Amino acid sequence: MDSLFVNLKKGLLDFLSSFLPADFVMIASALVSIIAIAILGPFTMMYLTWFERKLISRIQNRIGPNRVGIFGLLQPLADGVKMLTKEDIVPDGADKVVHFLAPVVTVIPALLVFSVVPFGRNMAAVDLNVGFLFFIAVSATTTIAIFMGSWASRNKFSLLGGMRSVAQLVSYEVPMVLSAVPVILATGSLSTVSIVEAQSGWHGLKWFVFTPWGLVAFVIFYLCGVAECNRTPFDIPEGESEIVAGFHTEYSGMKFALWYMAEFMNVFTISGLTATLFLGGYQGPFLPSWVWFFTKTYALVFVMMWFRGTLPRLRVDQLMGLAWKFFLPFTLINLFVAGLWFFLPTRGLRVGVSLALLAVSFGFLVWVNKPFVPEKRMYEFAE
Amino acid sequence: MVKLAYLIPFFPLASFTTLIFFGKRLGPKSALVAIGASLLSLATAAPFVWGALGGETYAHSFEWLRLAGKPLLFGIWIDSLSAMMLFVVTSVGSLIIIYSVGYMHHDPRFPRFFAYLSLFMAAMLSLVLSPNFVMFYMSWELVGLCSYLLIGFWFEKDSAARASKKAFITTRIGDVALFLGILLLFFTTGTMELKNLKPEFLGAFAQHSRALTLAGILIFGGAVGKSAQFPLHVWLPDAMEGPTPVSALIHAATMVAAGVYLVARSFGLITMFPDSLTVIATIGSLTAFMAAFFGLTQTDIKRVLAYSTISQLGFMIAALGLKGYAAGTFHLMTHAFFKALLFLGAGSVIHGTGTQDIREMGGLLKKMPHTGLTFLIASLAIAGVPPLSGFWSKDEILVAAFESENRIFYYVLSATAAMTAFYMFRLVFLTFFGKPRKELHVHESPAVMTIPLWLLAIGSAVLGIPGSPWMNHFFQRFINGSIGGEAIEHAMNPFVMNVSVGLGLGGVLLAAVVYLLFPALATFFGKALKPLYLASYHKLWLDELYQATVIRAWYGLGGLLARFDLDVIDGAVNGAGAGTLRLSAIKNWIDVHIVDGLVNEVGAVTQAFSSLLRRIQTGLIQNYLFILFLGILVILFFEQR
Amino acid sequence: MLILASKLFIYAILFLSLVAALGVVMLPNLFHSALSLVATLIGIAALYLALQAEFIAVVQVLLYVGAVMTLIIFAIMLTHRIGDQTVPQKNQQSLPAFLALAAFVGMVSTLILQSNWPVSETVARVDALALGKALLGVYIFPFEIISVVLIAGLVGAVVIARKD
Amino acid sequence: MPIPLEHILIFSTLLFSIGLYGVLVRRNVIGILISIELILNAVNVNLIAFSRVHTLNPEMGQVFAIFVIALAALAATVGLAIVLALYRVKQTIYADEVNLLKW
Repeated sequence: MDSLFVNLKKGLLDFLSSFLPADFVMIASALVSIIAIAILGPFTMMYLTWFERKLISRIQNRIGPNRVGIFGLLQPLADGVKMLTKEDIVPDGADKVVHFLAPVVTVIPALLVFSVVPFGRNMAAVDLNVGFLFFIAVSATTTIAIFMGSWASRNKFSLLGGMRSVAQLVSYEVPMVLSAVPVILATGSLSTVSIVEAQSGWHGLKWFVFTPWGLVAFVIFYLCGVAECNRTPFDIPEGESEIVAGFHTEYSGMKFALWYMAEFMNVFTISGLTATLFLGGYQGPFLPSWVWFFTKTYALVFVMMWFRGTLPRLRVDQLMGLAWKFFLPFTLINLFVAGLWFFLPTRGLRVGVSLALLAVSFGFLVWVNKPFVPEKRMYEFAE
Repeated sequence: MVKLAYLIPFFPLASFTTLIFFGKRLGPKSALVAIGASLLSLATAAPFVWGALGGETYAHSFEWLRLAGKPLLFGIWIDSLSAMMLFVVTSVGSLIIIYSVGYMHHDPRFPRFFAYLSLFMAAMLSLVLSPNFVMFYMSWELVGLCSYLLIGFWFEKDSAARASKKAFITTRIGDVALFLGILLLFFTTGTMELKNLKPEFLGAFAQHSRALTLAGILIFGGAVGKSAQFPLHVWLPDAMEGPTPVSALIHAATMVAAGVYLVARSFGLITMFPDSLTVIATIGSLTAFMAAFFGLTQTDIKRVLAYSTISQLGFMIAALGLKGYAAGTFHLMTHAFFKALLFLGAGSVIHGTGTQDIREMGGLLKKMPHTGLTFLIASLAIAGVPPLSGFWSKDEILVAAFESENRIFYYVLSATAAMTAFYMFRLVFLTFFGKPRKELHVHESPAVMTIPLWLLAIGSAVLGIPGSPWMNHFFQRFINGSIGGEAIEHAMNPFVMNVSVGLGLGGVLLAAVVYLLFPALATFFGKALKPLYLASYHKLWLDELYQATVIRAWYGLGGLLARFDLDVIDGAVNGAGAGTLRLSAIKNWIDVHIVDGLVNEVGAVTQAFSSLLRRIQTGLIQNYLFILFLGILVILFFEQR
Repeated sequence: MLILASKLFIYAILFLSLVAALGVVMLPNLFHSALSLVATLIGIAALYLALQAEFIAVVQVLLYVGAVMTLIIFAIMLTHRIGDQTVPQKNQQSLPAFLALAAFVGMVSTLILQSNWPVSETVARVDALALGKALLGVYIFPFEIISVVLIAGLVGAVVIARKD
Repeated sequence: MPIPLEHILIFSTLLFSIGLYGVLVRRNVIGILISIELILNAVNVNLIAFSRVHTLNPEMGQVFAIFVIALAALAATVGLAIVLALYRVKQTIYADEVNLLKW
């Protein structure tokens, strides 16, 4: 059961190798993985939209989609048909080629990062020895796509949204990478599979999140991930009440669907990566590995949607302040703490020193970042 | 467990970085950070000191850099000697930092002061912990820097700024010697490790005995600078321009003792090649005697103490030079406590009275009971009155001197001990007894200052006991665990002990007679022994001598060079100029009438051409770049064939 | 068969990178040429992958595409007149520059082809761990200098760009 | 390595030349900056390709490629700051409209 999908693929390849030359079997092996991801990606997106709508409805005391299929399960299909048949509008002043390319380009990195996510034991499409960096690097290219879309639309709101989005992505990338460095320090490898394997102790429960630095890094990494996906409460690039719809204001029909798809795939992969780095990936007792992976990932996705249903949007300066003035120093301190953790000899000492240092620096950072609130508001012209 | 020792200097360092960046924001709270850091260091150091008392040695090191195939190591090494220093630095340091809260209360750069103190603690602790000369030398320079910063802490005062420069430059001379010594040692034996300074290791290099003797003396040169030994002692009295806690911490208890520590560390090297021993013993006793002599007549309370410090450091150095390893290190520890106490007491007096001149004080004991009592305890300790700590350690040194080949050291040091008692009690009687000589608004210092005083007083009273026969010379056996060479074994010597008690009490009594009972005697003695009095008061004119010789020589050299510049070169230039002027007057006529006509024609032609050529100078960077590239292309073309 | 295919694939990457690079310098619209540069950089990253330098490839994407290009595009978007087709985008020395560069390429190419390169057939694979060890070991000194230069550049950029 | 070293070197030469062409010909200063990135990349390609020359140790090329990348990022930052300052002084970002060094 654990290696169900692995065996399926192996069986298929055995069957093919009975009548195909070896070269073709290699190509076929790659193709199988590619096709699996290409199906998984859009499928995930479709049902995440459904999931989100259902969940938000529950939070808001509504029922949500329930007309198409049982529990509205066919709603994504209906939406897809609607998207496909919608009129494709390109603004008159737009740069036509770039306007067309942008949504296409944005989907590519979103799909590419699936290749290094270990979905289960032996279920990473490619075990790159720089897997984690690959993930970060490829998802960093999303900024270019957003730039293309926002610039090509020739629309103020698009451009504003694009600017905001890029500023946000660039800012949050720094603490995101830095918060993951302790994990790499612990593993000694950048490969996602090795990171998961390093958490295999205690019957699959020795997750990095159970250490002080791991917990801090997990929270920061996850919040930065939420910001990287432009999701509430960090969704100022597409804040409906401020700049219409941000960088995809001028998109409709299938192109809009592509933007949407990229966003939801990012939500999935970021959650998957968080689970891989901190929650032991596919490690876990009793259940098959891939079940564990999807459980953890969907739990994290659920939390993201929960955020959306609960939290109000941040202001731009708050957003930047959070990244640069709080997350960045805290990740640096956390990195130091992680170094100490491996340096100190006894377990009690490790826990004590790490917790003390983290608590002190947390308090200190909170104190430093205390917003300026005048004790008494003075109105100059009021009598 | 061993790696935990890295945290000892880390805490003050963290405090330093915090305070240097957030000191303004923390304001008065910054003292808490510094105190917390030093107390944490103390707590971290405690298990190591305890372990060292049990005879353990801790060592750990890692490679910092590899230059030309030689690894430069960082690390820690704690044996009994460094454990003792750890104890002294962390405990005395913490008390002094606490004390500074009261002393520096009104200073506008309050956080900055604690930042520097923390940096100093970090540097001093890493100096004590360092296992090799690389780290040792780095920390050594760092403590020097802190000393510079703290002496010049009130840099608005001209004298403080000058004193800080003087201290820095004077100690630099010793540092250069130390650096050369380290290099000489390294190139001779190929080691930087302090633990290799042992006969077992150095024995293999016996054929280089001359180089190693020189290395020993050069390394001792570092101690001469840092521990203010003759002839580089002149900076320490001036260093009293710094805040008093600084004087207590750096210029009495810890940093100046680093020189003694250095000599004790290289004890193996020195005793192995004993020519240097004579140098060390001579300089030590000379310094001890001379500084005590200067101390007799000073009127500034802190300067008396400064000379006393120099004198006591001379004692330690002399002890080490006479192979009294345990004696010197023991005195180092006891001295740290009572001298810090004396300085803090003096600080309290200055804080309470607002003056430093002992001629203006008097009768302070009633108004400042805590300060006065603790000061008295410390003075008794330094004067060598049993059973306070100073007695035991000084007695050890005198025994070492007594048993050495040359009795003269014993006589000199004994005389110094008597003088020490005399000038210390001169200070005590003038300050705390008698009648007030001037109307001063005296008040006792706050508890944050007096509590450290009392703690230090307890330390100065009892810390001699471990080295006494009552505890069967526990300290000596303990410290000899870290010894690098062979030291003399000395038994109790009742003769020396009785003489030293007699000399100490005699000095006290004499001071009492002169300054308490018959104050007129003081002026009488001053007149009767006028040459001696002046010699002491003017410190043998050593400062003037340096001014007249070394500094004047440099100035003179500079003046000579300037003169050469002005007279010879400028004269030549001026003469040439004058000659040229005359010549040009003649040529002028030729020029105007004959040449100019020609030149104007040439000019016209040149202008015509250059108005064409200047078009190359477009000011457009891309054109320049293109022409540059064409040049490269041409070079490539010719290179290719 | 597979080796041939991979070779062809690499040559295709090289060719496309060159085309994109030409786009960088030829396209009149600056935004387009920046995008074209992105394409070139990704092509070069793919070349690094083929040369077994995964780490550099990933860093190339992360730093160039993620950071440098973002910065440049940000700056482009802050300038106006970029879409204006009436402003000429080339200066007058385009033809001489082209000729000189053609000569340069010819000369250097013959040099390259004539030289004898002492190469091995297998490429040593350098993983991130070895690279990190080298960076913080043998090359620690240049590494520190680069750090200092980076800080100096950072401060310099702030100072130059600040409105005063 | 699947393809000969010479081809990669020729590729990098071409890349370098194209970049240099951009630097020499582009009017827009930002365009020049972009072209400089091309030149730096050509250098990097060479560094990586030379990793397989026998006598060198394999990390060397990659380490220096990392250095070049870091410096390229720096160059972009400082270059853009200079462009900003230039625009503030001269109100233009065209290189041939700036000739303050002219005779």
